[in-house]
Amino acid sequence: MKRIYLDHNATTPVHPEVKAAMLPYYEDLFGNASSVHSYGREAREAIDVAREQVAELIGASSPTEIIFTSGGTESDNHAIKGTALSKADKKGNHIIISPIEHHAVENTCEYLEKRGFEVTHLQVDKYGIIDLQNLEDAIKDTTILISVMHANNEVGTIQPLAEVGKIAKERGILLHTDAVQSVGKIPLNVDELGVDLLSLSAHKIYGPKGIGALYIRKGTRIDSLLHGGHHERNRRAGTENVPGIVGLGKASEIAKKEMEANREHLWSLTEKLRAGIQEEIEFVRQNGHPEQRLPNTLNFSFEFVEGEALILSLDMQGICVSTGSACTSGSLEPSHVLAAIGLPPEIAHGSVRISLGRDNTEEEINYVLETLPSVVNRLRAMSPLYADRMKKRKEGKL
Amino acid sequence: MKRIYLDHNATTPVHPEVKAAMLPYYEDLFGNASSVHSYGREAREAIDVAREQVAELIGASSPTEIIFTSGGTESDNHAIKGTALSKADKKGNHIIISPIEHHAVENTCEYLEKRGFEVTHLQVDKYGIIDLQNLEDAIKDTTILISVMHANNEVGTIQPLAEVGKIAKERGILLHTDAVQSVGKIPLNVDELGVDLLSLSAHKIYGPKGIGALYIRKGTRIDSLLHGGHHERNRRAGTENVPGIVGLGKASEIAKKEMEANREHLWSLTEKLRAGIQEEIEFVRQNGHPEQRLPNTLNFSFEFVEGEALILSLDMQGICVSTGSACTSGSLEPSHVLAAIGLPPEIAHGSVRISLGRDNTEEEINYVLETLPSVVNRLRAMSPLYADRMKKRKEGKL
Amino acid sequence: MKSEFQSQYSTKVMEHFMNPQNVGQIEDPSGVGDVGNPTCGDIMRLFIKVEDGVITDAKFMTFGCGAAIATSSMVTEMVKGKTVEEALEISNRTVTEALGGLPKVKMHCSVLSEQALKSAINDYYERQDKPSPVNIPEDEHEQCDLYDSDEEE
Amino acid sequence: MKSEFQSQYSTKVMEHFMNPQNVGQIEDPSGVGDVGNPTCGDIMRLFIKVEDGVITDAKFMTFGCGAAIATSSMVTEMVKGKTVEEALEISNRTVTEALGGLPKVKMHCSVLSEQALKSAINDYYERQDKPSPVNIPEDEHEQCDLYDSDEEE
Ligand SMILES: Cc1ncc(COP(=O)(O)O)c(C=O)c1O
Ligand SMILES: Cc1ncc(COP(=O)(O)O)c(C=O)c1O
Ligand code: FES
Ligand code: FES
Repeated sequence: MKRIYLDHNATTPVHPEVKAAMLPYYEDLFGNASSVHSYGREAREAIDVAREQVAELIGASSPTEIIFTSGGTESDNHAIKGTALSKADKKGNHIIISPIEHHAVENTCEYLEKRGFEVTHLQVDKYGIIDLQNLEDAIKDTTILISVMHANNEVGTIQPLAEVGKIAKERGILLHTDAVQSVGKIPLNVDELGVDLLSLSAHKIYGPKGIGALYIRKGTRIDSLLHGGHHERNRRAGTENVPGIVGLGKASEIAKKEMEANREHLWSLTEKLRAGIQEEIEFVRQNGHPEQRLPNTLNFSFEFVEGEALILSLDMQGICVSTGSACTSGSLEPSHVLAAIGLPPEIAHGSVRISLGRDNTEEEINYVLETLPSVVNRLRAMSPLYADRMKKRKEGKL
Repeated sequence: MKRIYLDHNATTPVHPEVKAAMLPYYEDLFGNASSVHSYGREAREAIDVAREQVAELIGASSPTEIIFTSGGTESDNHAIKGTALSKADKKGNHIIISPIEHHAVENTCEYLEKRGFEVTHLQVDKYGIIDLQNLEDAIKDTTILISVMHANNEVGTIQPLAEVGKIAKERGILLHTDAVQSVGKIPLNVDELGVDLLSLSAHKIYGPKGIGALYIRKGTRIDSLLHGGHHERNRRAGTENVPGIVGLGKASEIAKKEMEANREHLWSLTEKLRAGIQEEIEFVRQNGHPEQRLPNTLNFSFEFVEGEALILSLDMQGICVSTGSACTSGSLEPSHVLAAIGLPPEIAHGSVRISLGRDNTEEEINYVLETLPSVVNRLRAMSPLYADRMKKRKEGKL
Repeated sequence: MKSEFQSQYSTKVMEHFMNPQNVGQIEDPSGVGDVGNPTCGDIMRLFIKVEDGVITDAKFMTFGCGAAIATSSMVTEMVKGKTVEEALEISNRTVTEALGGLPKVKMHCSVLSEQALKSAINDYYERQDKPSPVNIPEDEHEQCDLYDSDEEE
Repeated sequence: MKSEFQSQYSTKVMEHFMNPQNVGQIEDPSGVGDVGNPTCGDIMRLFIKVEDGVITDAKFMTFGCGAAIATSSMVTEMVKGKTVEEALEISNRTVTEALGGLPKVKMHCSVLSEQALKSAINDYYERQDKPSPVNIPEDEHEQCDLYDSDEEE
């Protein structure tokens, strides 16, 4: 059976050109970039090129502002703990985050909370957008960091980050953004956004897993997370993952070049899908902002059915989607993002994220539109909640 | 020019079979292991297999004792900070390490020292071996962790770790070992060594860079270093680097299978090289233990010359070696390992590490023995220290 | 060893999930069990028909995950033809075994099926005004979030 | 931008390292400069021959890294044919420029070559009992370990 992959916010396949760029660094050019001899120099040069490619993609003014990490999670941990630990005892211990952050931000803050830091969660509206007044009100003298994600991984909503940047700058507070889902998908410039720290991850943009980057604005001093050798100008120890770094560089270059074309393609496919779903299926809600959203991301709640049952059923039909974020699918918690935008838990449990990628076609969307209604109907036919609802409808109670 | 790579302690090329095992996970089997759908299940299964392969190599009793990290540095940081932060305020704040630890251990401890922990550095003899009585004496009521590396990266000396394990167990103190250089090269069993935590890294054993593992003995509770999603049973967040993990698994399997053959091959080549160097070149000292050493590692001080000049000159002749550890080669500090074994700095500055690998041949060793003396002589001919020494000799003062 | 890291369903579970047996309602049931909580993402409603102390029919409706649907299907299959007393021997363990195992994080779904069955039998006794011998097992966990508490941090 | 992360030598540096000019001693020198510290891994000994106020020959012996050897070679080339006064214009910057640049972490090796030259000229003045116009530059860093202090933690 042909499979249709619609889970690109979880991860993406490595772009063939990215893979081709990486391969030489496993065998022929396998040197340790810290080595003085020729193998080392070859590796060092490859890293230099990649660093410029990443800097280009996000508009950093110098490649020295980019450090390579093992992924988005490490970048988030590094930015937040690095700031917290370097500022603690000096300026203060208060951190402000949005309530829809990825667990890499949220759980890091929770950990810090246990160790004496104070964390304020902002509010969001029904689309998942933070309120700037609420942010201003939350700021204290002891606030050392604001962390607001650029685009949400579950519902795709894009934050008014440039406005947050202005407030942070005015108040002299560091601003971190988890841009793992927006980098490479929508135009983004660290200066326009006014961020001091920005996390990104290669495997969301057709690069390899296990490699990411943290942008650290020149002059921003934060503690290291990994201590050891003098790698990355003493900011991140560990033998550089050369093939990974080369892959992230190449993926960044391609993302920049193809961004406009991909955006249009993805927007038109998702709009078609959204319209089709809302036409074909009853009791469905779209989650996230209808316009201020990532071009590839849709999120729906199908009432009276449970999400895992729905995605398993779709998987049997060759359609790969996910419930909320992939990281929580092993757990039974309803998504904290859907809770934050006000979805009642029983409806949140029936939510599905559909995230498209560059290779998806209109044909595939047509297949989804043909398949999805019958899959939902099959599950509703065994749902006691649906039965009750239909009974009420028949009794004229609704 | 053919290049002869003799810097395998810095990094190794990826084994062709390892690369072949990894490749499918970039494009066809690219799923996120947390995903519920079929792509996710394929990735999950691959990780399960790799975890067993790593567990096998180090004799762990269950694969659940293995977590995957981004490399040796992260494993070291995780083990040490994880223990320190989970035990602090409860049991104590005292850590004991050897003075020849890799920077990933040493600098992590230095960082903790700045944050209120107490760190004791043991002594070592001229071969780099710790003294067990010195260890016993260093233990206090507040000691929470002993960290002693299994084999040293610069000089190759192997520690009497099983004895350390006995002492640690008796005193109820956790024992961590950085086994990055010994895993896969010499037989090793976590139960025989009595370690609770063990760090390893794939790129030292013909696996890819950017992936490693931490062994955590069942029942050992330490804090996480990377917070976020529920990966690795909540012990290490971040989307799993599936190709990297598969590569580490395969490299572990091969290392186990080929260990005996490689050991013999490497021991005989290094013995030939050692004998040749000591015969051909005056004023040379071997560093590290002559027998209790890694089968692939030699370290020599060539008096009156500076190490970087020597390795650059060798590089021009196609011979790739390093000064001390690759991580400090960018810096100008003399090696802390050579200082700890009592080498005077001017002699430490003339030290070279030669670390062989499975593909090196006797022919290559012959070429090194032909080339090295003239390279050393050329540099000595311009060395004022050598000139002074020769003058004294001529004057009959020595 | 392997299964500890496995979060996957057995073939048997997938069979029952894709082709669940006994979906629906019994018009004139002898007992109905209704357990679970929509807030936690699971509700199981189990109907039994008892004739001469023998369960002659069983049906279910379930809002829940794949494991919830598969265990519902399996438990209804298992009870049919059994006496009420025999049916009381069915536990979440026997259901799970019959399905070829469940991932650790999904064990509570099998508890749900035991609860649903026992509460249907309980209802059967109550409707007859007989004292019920049934002990409905408590889900060991009070909150919906079961995964975290089981695992390491 | 690129060079900030580069720890590599230019072609010119490698040329002078592999084929250093003016290696050796001058038997009857007009001045000798001896700088550096073996503990830090570098010693530079520079000999000059001065005739009628003009440096007619220069030689060096160096224990040190690639950059130390290359700058020694370059500085001896640069001084030959210059008057002593002209030679005093030579600085670590001009030596580095003539070599096509040096990695940041190696800048201090070029300081060493300036120090060696100036201390040889100083010695030349002293041997003649003339007041020396020479200001020997201090290496800005007191310890051997220069890399760390320059960089971020
Ligand atoms: C918004 C967001 N932040 C952080 C991460 C974590 O990135 P990584 O998987 O590279 O650790 C992800 C994806 O998992 C994400 O979607
Ligand atoms: C003994 C030792 N520990 C730790 C490390 C760090 O491992 P990695 O390079 O994978 O971070 C190395 C190698 O660099 C090493 O030799
Ligand atoms: S019904 Fe709760 S997760 Fe299965
Ligand atoms: S001579 Fe000191 S590093 Fe160059």
